[in-house]
Amino acid sequence: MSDTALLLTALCLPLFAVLGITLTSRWPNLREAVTLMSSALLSIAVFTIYMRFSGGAVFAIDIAEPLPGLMLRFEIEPLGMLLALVTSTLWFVTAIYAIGYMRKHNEENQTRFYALFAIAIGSALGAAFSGNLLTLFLWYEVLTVSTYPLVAHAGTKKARDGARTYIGILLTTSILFQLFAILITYSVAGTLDFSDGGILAGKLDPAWAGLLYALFIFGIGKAAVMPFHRWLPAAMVAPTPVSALLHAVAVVKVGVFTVLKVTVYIFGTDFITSSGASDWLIWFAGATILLASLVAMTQDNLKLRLAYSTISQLSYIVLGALLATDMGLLGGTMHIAMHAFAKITLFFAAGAILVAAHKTEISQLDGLGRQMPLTFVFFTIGACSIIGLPPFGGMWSKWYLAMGTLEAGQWVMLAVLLMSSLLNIAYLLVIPARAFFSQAREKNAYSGGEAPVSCLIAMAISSMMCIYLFIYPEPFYTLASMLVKQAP
Amino acid sequence: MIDVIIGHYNYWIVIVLMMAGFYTVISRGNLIKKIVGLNIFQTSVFLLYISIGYVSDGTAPIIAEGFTRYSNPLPHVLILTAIVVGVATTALGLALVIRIKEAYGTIEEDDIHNQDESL
Amino acid sequence: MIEQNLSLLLVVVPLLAAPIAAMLPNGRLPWLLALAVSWLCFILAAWQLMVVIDGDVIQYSLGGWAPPWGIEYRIDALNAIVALLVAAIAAVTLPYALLSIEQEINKEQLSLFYSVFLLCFVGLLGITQTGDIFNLFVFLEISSLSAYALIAMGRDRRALTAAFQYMIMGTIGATFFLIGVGLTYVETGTLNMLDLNQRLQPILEHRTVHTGFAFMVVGIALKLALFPLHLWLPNVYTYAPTAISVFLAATATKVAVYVMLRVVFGVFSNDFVSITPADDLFLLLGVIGVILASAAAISQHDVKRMLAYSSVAQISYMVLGMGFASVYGLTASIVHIFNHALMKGALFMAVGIIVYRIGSSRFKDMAGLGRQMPWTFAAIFIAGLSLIGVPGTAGFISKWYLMLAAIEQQAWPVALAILIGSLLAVIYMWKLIETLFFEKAEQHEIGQGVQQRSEAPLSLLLPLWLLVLANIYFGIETQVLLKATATAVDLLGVADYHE
Amino acid sequence: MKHNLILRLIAKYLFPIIALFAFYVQFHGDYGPGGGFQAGVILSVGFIFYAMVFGLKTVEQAVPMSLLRVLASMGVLIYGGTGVASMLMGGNFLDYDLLSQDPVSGQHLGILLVEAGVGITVSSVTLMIFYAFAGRDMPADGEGQ
Repeated sequence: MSDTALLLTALCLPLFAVLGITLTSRWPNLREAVTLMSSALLSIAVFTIYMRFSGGAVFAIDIAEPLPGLMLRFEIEPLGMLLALVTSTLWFVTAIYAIGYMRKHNEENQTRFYALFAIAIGSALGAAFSGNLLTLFLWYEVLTVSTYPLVAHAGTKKARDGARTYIGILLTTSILFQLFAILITYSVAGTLDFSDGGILAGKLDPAWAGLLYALFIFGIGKAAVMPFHRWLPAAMVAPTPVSALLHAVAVVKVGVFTVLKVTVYIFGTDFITSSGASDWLIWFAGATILLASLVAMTQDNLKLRLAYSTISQLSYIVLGALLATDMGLLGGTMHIAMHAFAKITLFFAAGAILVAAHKTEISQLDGLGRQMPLTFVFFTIGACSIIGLPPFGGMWSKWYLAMGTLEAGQWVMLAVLLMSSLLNIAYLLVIPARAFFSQAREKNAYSGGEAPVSCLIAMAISSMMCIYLFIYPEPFYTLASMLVKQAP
Repeated sequence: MIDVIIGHYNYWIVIVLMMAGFYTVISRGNLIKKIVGLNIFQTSVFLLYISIGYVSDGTAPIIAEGFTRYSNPLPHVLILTAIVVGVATTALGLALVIRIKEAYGTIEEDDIHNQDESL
Repeated sequence: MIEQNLSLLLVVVPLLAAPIAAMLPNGRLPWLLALAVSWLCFILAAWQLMVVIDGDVIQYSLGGWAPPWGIEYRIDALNAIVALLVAAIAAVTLPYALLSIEQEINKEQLSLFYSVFLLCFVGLLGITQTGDIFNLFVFLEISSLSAYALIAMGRDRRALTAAFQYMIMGTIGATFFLIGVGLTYVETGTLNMLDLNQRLQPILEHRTVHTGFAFMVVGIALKLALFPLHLWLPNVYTYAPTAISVFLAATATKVAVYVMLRVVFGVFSNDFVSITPADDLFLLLGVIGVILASAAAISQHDVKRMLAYSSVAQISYMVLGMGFASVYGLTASIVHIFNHALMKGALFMAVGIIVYRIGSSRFKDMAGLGRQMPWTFAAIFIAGLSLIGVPGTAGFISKWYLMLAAIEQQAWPVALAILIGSLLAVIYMWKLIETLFFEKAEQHEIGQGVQQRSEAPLSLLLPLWLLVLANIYFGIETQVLLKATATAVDLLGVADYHE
Repeated sequence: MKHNLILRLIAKYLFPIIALFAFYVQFHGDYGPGGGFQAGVILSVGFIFYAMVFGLKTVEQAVPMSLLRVLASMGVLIYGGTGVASMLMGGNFLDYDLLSQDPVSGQHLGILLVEAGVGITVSSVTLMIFYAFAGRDMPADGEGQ
C-alpha cells in the first residue's frame, strides 16, 4: 500500500467502524467484534505508518481547499505520530475493557456508544495527523461535539448538567479565544501551516505575542489550564470507558497536543523565549499543577479525584511547552504517552470497582483489596507511574521535565514539580493502601470477587505497558527527541 | 425666503401628505384606517414623481405641430406602474382585513392583540 | 438562442408559468409545473453563473431599447450568485412542499397557491436580474405582494395579522425606496444602475443625493429586517405555511441584502459610503442586532420563532460585512447570503417536518422526538453546527471572512460581538438539541393535528438532507463560490483595506 | 335599489357607452394618452356599475369568476407570448421590430398585442377583486351587508 493510501486508510478506518457498528446493531456480539477488529486494524495501520515514518517516509495529503491558501491537510510529524500511536493502541485496549464493562453494567444505547466512540477516536486521529492549524481546529471541534452524547450517555438530569458544562466550556473557549487567536495568527502571518521554527517570528510585535499565546493556552480548553478546567470533573458523569479513553487519553491529550503544536510550529520556541510570551503563563500552569492536586486530595469520589489528578498532570505537559526548552518539550511530549497509559489504568480500575462492587467513593473502599486484589495491584502500578517512581514509565517524563525547569532556570517550577509528586503520593497511594490494609467497616461488605475478565485483561495490558515503558521507552522517546531536534 | 416656500409648493404638499399618511399608519389602531394612511402616504410619493416630471411651460408629451416643450413623460409612466402596485397592495390589504375580521370578529389592533395574548 | 436570452428566460419562464398554474385544475398538476419550472430555472441560473464567473457581464436590452433609455438586464457575478441561490432553494423547496402544503392548505386553493408561489419566485429572480432601479422596485413589490398572500395562507389565524403587519411595514419600506429612487432620478435623470453610478460620482456631495441614499437604505433595511426594523419577521416566519417559511427565510431577506449591496456599493460607490455615516451605522446596528436578536432567540418557546430571531441575528452579520466596506467584509456578506440560505433553509425544513408529524412547533411538544425521528434530528444537529459556525460547515467560511475583516480593521468590539453571537447561537441551538434528544416526552399534553411520532416520509427528508449535505459540502469545497464572490466583490469596486 | 327606475334605466344605457369609451382608450393607447391599464379599469367599472344597480348575481351569471380567472391568466400569457414570439424571431424579448415585415408595423402590432393583454388582465383582475369583496358573506353581526 502506498504511503498516502495507508494514511487515508488509517483516517477512514474509524468511519468504517461506525458504519459497521450501526449495521450490526442488532447482534451485540458481532457489533463488539467489529469494534475490536477495527481497533486492532487501526493499531496495525498506525504502527505501519510509524515504521515507515521512522524510516524517513513523508506523509502529506491535501484533501480540499475550503479557504484560499488554507488546505484541509494531513501531514505527519513526530508529535502527531506519538499521539496517534497512543490513541490507537489504547482504543484497542479500551475496546476490550468496554465490552465487559458495558454488559455487566447493563448500559442502554450501546450501539450509539460504540459508534460515537469510534467517531471520537477518528477525530483524535485526524487532529494528530493535521497538517495545519485549521485542520487541527476542525478535528478539535468534531471531537468536542462527538463526545458530548457520550458524556450525557446516562440521560439523567445530572448527566445532562455535566454534559452541558462540558460542551459549554469547551465550545466557549474554543470559539471565543482559540478561533480568535487562529484568525489573528492568520491575518498576521498569512498562513496557518505548521512549520519548523514557527510562522509568527518576526511578524508579530513581541509585546503582543504574550497576549496571543494566552489566547491559545486558554482557548485550548481541552488542556484544562485553570480557570477553564471545570469541564473535566463535570465529564465524569460519563460511563467509565469514556472517562478512561476520552478524558484521560483522547480528548485531553488532543488539548495538550494542540498546545505543543502551537508552541513548536506556530510560535517556535525561539520566538517564545525571546519575546517572553510564556513568562507570565507559566504561573498559571504551575498554579494548576498544585491547586488541582490539592483539590484532588479533598475529593472522596474516586473518578473525581482522578479527574483532578488529570488536570494537574495535563499542566505538566503545558508547563513543558511553556518552558520552551529542549528538555521541557521532551518531557512534556513523553508525558503525553506516559500519563496516558498510567491514567487509563487508574480509570479502568475505578470502573472495575464500580461494576463489580458498585462503589464510587473512596471511603467505601476499605478492605476491598482482599476481594479484588488484581484490580488494586494494577491500580498501584498506575499510581506509581503517575507519581514518577522507578521502575515505571512516568519517571522518564518527570525527569526530563525537571531537567527542563533547570535548563530554563525556573527554580520555582522545579519546586512545584517536586511538591506535586509528594501530593500525588498522598492522594493516589492512599487508595490502594486503604483497600488492602483497612478493615471493612460495613457489615454486609462486598464479597463478589473480581471484575469481568475482559476488564482485567485490559488493565493488565495497560499496567504492564507502564513497566515496559520504563525499560524500553523507545517509540515515544525517539519521536519526542525528533520533535526537539526539529525545534531549533 | 418666501420664494423658497412658494417656489417649492409642490414639495410642501408632498411633505404634508406624506407625514399625514405616515402618522395615520403609525397612530391608528383600526386596520382600515391604517390602509387609508398607507394610501395617502403612497399618493404623496406619486405626486412627488409627477411634479418633478413637469417642465415649465411644457405641454403633454404628445407630438404635435407647434409644440416644442414637453413635460418629461418618464416619471408619469413610472408612477403609473407604482399606482398599479399601490392598488394591488390596497386590494390585498383589504382582503386581509376581511379575513382578519372573520377570524377575530374585530379590526381593532388592540383587540386582536388581546385575543392572541389570551390564547 | 438560449444562451443569448439566458438572463431573460430566468424571469420569463416562471412569469408565464404562473398564469398557467392558475388555470390548471387543483391537484398535483400545478405543483408539477412549478417543480419543472424551478428545476429549469436552476439549470439556467447555474449556466448563467458559469458564463459570468470570470468577470464577464451579460447585457440584455428589453425590447431592443439600448440602455440607459431602455430597461437593461445586467448580470455580473453578484447577480448570478443570488439568482442561483434563489433558483436552487426553490428547486429543493418544491419537492418538499408537495406533502406539507397538501396538509396545510385547502384543496381548492392549491393551483392558486402554486401560481402565487411562482409569482414570488419571478419577483425574487427579477430583482437579481434587472439592471434598472425602478424595475427592481417593481419586482420587489411583486415578490412582496405575493409573499403577503402566501403567508396569509397559514393555518393559524395569527398568520393573517402577521401578513398584515408585514404588508404595512413592507409597503412603507418599498415607498421609502421609491422616494429615494425619485430623488436620485431628479439629480441624474437616469434609472439604469450603471449609468446612475457614473452620473452620481461628480455630485456625491449634493444634499439631494444624500437624502435619496438615506431613503433608499432605510427602505431596504425594512425589507431585509435590519435591527431594529425587524419586528415583522418573527411572526411571519412563525405562522406562514412551512414551505413558505423555508422559501422566504432562505431567499427573501437574502435578496434584500443583495439589493442593499447593489444600491450601496453598485449605485452609490464605496467613496460615497465613506463620506456618509452609513458604514458606521451598519456596524453599530449590526453589533446590536447580533447580540440582542441572538439573546431574544434564546428565550423563545416556539422553535420557528427562535429560528426567526436567529435569522435577524444572521442578517446582522451580513450587514456587519457591509459596514466594514472592505474586500473581506463584502466577501463575508456575499458568502453568508449563500451559506445562511443553506443552513436556515435546512433548519426550517427540519422543523417543518416535525410540525408535519406532531402539528406543533413548540419546544414542550417535541420533547424526546429525536429518538423517533433520528434522521430529522441529525439534520437539525448538522445544520445547527453550521449556524454556530463550526469548522467543516458552510457557516464557518462566512464567519471566518467576517472575523478577518474585523481583525484587519482592528475593530475589536465588533470581533468580540461576532464571537459572542456564535456563543449565543450555541446556547439556543443546544436548547433545541437537548429538548429533542434528552427530554422525556410528555404523554398527556399533545398538540392538535396528526400525532405520529415516527420518521417523516422520504419526500420530506430528501430535500432536507440535500441542504444539509450542501452545508457540509460548501464548508469544505468552496472554490466556485469564493471565486464567484471574488469576482463580484471586485466588480463592486471595493479596494483592499489600508490603514 | 332594484326599484329605482331612473338608475336602472341610466345604467342600461350607460354601460355600452362606458364599454365603448374603454375600447377607445384601449386602442388609442399607442398614439395618445391611454392604454391597457386605463381601459381595463374603465371596462370593469362598467361591470361594477351594472352590478351595483342590478345585483352581483346578474353580472356573475354573465361573467363568472372561473372565466375571469382564465381571462386574467390569458392576458398575462398574451403579453408574455408576444415577448417570446419576438424572441423566437431572433430579437430580444419584446422587440416588436421583428414581429412584422417592417419595423414600424411591427411596433404597431407589438404594442397592440401587449396592450390587449394588459387590458384583459387588468379588467378581469379588477372585477375579481370586486367579486371577492362584494360576494363575501360577512358574519351575521349586522355589518357588511
